[in-house]
Amino acid sequence: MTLLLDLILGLAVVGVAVWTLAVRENFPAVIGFVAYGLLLALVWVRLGAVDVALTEAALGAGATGVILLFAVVRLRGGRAEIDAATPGPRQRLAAGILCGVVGLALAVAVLSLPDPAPSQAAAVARHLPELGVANPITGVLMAYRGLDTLLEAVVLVFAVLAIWSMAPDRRWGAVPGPVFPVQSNGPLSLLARLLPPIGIVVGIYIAWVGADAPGGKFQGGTILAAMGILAWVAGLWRLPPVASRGLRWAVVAGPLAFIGVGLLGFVFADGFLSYPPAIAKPLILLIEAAMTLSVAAALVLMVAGPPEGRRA
Amino acid sequence: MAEALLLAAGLILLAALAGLYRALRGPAAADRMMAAQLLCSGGIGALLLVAAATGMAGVVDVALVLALLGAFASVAFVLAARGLSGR
Amino acid sequence: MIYGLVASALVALGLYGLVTQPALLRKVLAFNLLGGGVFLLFGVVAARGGDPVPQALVITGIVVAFAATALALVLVLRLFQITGAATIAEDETRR
Amino acid sequence: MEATPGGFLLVLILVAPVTGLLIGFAQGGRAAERIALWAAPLGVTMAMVLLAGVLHAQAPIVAFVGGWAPPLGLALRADGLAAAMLMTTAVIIAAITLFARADYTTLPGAPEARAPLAFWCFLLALWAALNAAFLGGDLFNLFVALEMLTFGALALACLDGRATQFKAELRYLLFALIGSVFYLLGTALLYGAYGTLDILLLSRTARSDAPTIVAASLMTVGLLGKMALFPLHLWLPAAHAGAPPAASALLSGLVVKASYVLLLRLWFWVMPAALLLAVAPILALLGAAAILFGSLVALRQARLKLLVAYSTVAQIGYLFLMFPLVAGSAAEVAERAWTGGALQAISHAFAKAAMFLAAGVIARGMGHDRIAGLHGAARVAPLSVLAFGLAGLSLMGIPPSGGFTAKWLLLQSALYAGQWWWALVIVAGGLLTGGYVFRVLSAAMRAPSPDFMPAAPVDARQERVALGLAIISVVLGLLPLAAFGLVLIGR
Repeated sequence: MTLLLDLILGLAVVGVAVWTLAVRENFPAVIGFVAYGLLLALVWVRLGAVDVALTEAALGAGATGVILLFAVVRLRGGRAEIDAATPGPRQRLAAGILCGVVGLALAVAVLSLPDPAPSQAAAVARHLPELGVANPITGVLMAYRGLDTLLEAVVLVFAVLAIWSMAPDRRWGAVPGPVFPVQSNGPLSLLARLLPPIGIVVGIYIAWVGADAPGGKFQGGTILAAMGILAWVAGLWRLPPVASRGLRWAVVAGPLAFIGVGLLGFVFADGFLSYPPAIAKPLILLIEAAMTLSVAAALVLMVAGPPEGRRA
Repeated sequence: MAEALLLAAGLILLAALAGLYRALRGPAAADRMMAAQLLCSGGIGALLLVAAATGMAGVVDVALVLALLGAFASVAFVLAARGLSGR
Repeated sequence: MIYGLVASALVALGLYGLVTQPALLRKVLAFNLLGGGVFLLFGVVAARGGDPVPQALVITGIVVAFAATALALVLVLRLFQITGAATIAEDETRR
Repeated sequence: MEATPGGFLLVLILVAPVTGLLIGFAQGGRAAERIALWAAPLGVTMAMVLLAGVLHAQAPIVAFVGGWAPPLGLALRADGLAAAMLMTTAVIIAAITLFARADYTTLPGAPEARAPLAFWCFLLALWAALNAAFLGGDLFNLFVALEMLTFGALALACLDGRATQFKAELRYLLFALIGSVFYLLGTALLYGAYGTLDILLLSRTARSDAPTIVAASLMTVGLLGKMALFPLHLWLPAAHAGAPPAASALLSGLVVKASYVLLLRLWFWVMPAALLLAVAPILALLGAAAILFGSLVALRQARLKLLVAYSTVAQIGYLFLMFPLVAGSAAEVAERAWTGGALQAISHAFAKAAMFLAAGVIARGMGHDRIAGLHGAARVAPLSVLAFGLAGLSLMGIPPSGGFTAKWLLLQSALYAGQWWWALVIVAGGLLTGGYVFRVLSAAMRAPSPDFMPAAPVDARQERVALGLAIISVVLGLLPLAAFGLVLIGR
């Protein structure tokens, strides 16, 4: 039974991927990609990785789909140029063979992985009580491999600043992204008023529950960001200009809190990013809260893009 | 019981996939958006069944997130279809 | 393991798209398909050992991939706004 | 291996620039610039203390982040090679900070502008990323470091906001992203095979089985793409030559070295010796091709900055000659080759940073960078032309420069190891390098036409910075050979 389910899912994922690559227009390709992300989220549930399923659904399919969709709308035309640059059949065949070899080598490598598989599961579980959290993924992200997560949070700040810095000089200081007119009525306005209250609760819930069950800052932050984007595109919320100090502190609050707590570890525990067992959980929750805010802010800004309006 | 629920999940998924195949072919952009929406709904159904069958923690939350973002995706689509009529 | 093969197929497909699709937008899209395959490979590794560590690595990876996608799309859009070009083919004709 | 005292320094050298960047970005205005100015001497001091610590202990300094030992936790390790690279990075970043003040300063009271804010933030960002890449002891942590590096390098290179640059940088981004994906695929396979990504732990257990071989090939190809080894060099010249001078110096001098050090860690630490023996000649062959091809193409460039960028393609090639000379050689020969390779990475970093800065000053003073039209450059920017020439000495491998010592060590070990053909490549590469350096110098020394007018005044401070870096690249060769025993610590 489960084998059948896996087979269906696996074939569907590959099928949607092929369709996404093969379809000629951009718009359906992006729709195909969102479907691909949804199916992958189901695959992750089948693999028992619910945390990843949440991330894939929120970030992989949701947020990535939205920025791709926005990009499609703004990138119209160029068909002749694209056709001219299309590689000939011989090049395509060569590329196909090369990629096939890579795929085949990967398949062989995966099938010959050692049995029983090496695993850190026991070690991860053994030390969880010292951290006061029950979700092993959170333990890995916040403690054992905390440096990865810290650097990754910093990568988001990099991305925001890098995106902003692509703007023309004269736009610096302006509001990021296009400015949408206020939708006073219509379905968009209705949804933008109804959904965010629910979404904000869900987002905070997902971030909060992450300590003990699947969820966490990245997933929760993404949902909060989605609600912010909804209010923004409906014209109900104006993004602050890129010069806004408050906005920038919101983006860096998470990583800074992470570093701050990490440095406290030098004084109160054994080194950077080490938590005293007695207050490990409150500290982790503090970082997670700040990070949720920063992830949400960074994602909204990454979707909005470089400043486009006039200077504030 | 669990087996039956998983079977139902598989059937829902198959149905959603069949719809996906039809709807992705278009021809109108709205048809394609329907495809993603359909798969989203099917996914939510399948996830809830899997959650009931296996009792895995957090699977219901995945369905919840899909439901929220599904609504959100249709907004993005409406905007995109209108051409981001911003400025 | 079915998903190991699926992951390999997705990597091959994504790579093929990344190399052969001329339009930049489609290259970015193919990069994301490819990323899905890579992460799935981590998922297979995690599932084999019942190990949460690769799952955590995937979450980090997805966030980084999203940042890369957003950055790449902004570059693509800016290039299009300035020159009208949708590919990075060498342009002997235009210049 | 246990954590050692002094590990906090590894954390600080990583966290300090990150914190500076976050606060500088949030505060905006002049904050980032002032933080960078403070960070530069602090960074050099930290790197010096670290280097002294490694020398004193004659062993690597190790920190376990959060107190969690691998395989569960992450290790940061400063061996001799890492300490040397950290020092190189700190000095070059400090020099670029001085150089860039003329271009990216914000006057008190002036409104915040795009380019200065982005420049100072990403200077700190790149510095943090480089430190993370040299210190990282875990292959996935290194992946995150490489991504940080890519984003920072990309943003710096696009600072001028020109359309041609966007195209070049998109090509770079595609190469870098494919490289990252290949690298990441390899780490997935390695984790599946060994249950850890810690470099030292892997070095004890690695086997020559199918997953390991596939992982090694994927990761190697990915890293080679990121460091633009021939024939994966196509993105580099345009991406490096089109960036603002301070950014080009960072990209060509330092950023490619991060992937190189990672490649060394992969092959000389992680992979089993038998595998290395099979791959080393291939890598060296590609390196030799890069030297000859890059130098020949550099010789034919019409523009100064592109010439310098193609010279990077060639000089990267030298870094790979060390592989077959270290692998499977007697200890003494291997040590010589290893020292030569490491010294080549360091002296090229200084020389190439000097060259790009000098080329930037010359191009601004002349109003163009066409080599044929450089007559009078020596009058417009004398110190820069001198800096270009001195850096050229190091690239050619003329005594007493650091480049000479590096190439001499490689040459000797090639002869001792009975692989004389690499020696031929080194000599040929040096002659070709001489060709393109003299082409520039002879044009620059020529008297200008009577009605010649400089396009813009040249900033003397910028010239001195370029000259300072060039002098360092030469002086490295005057240090006694024993000083470079440093890079052997923890090998």
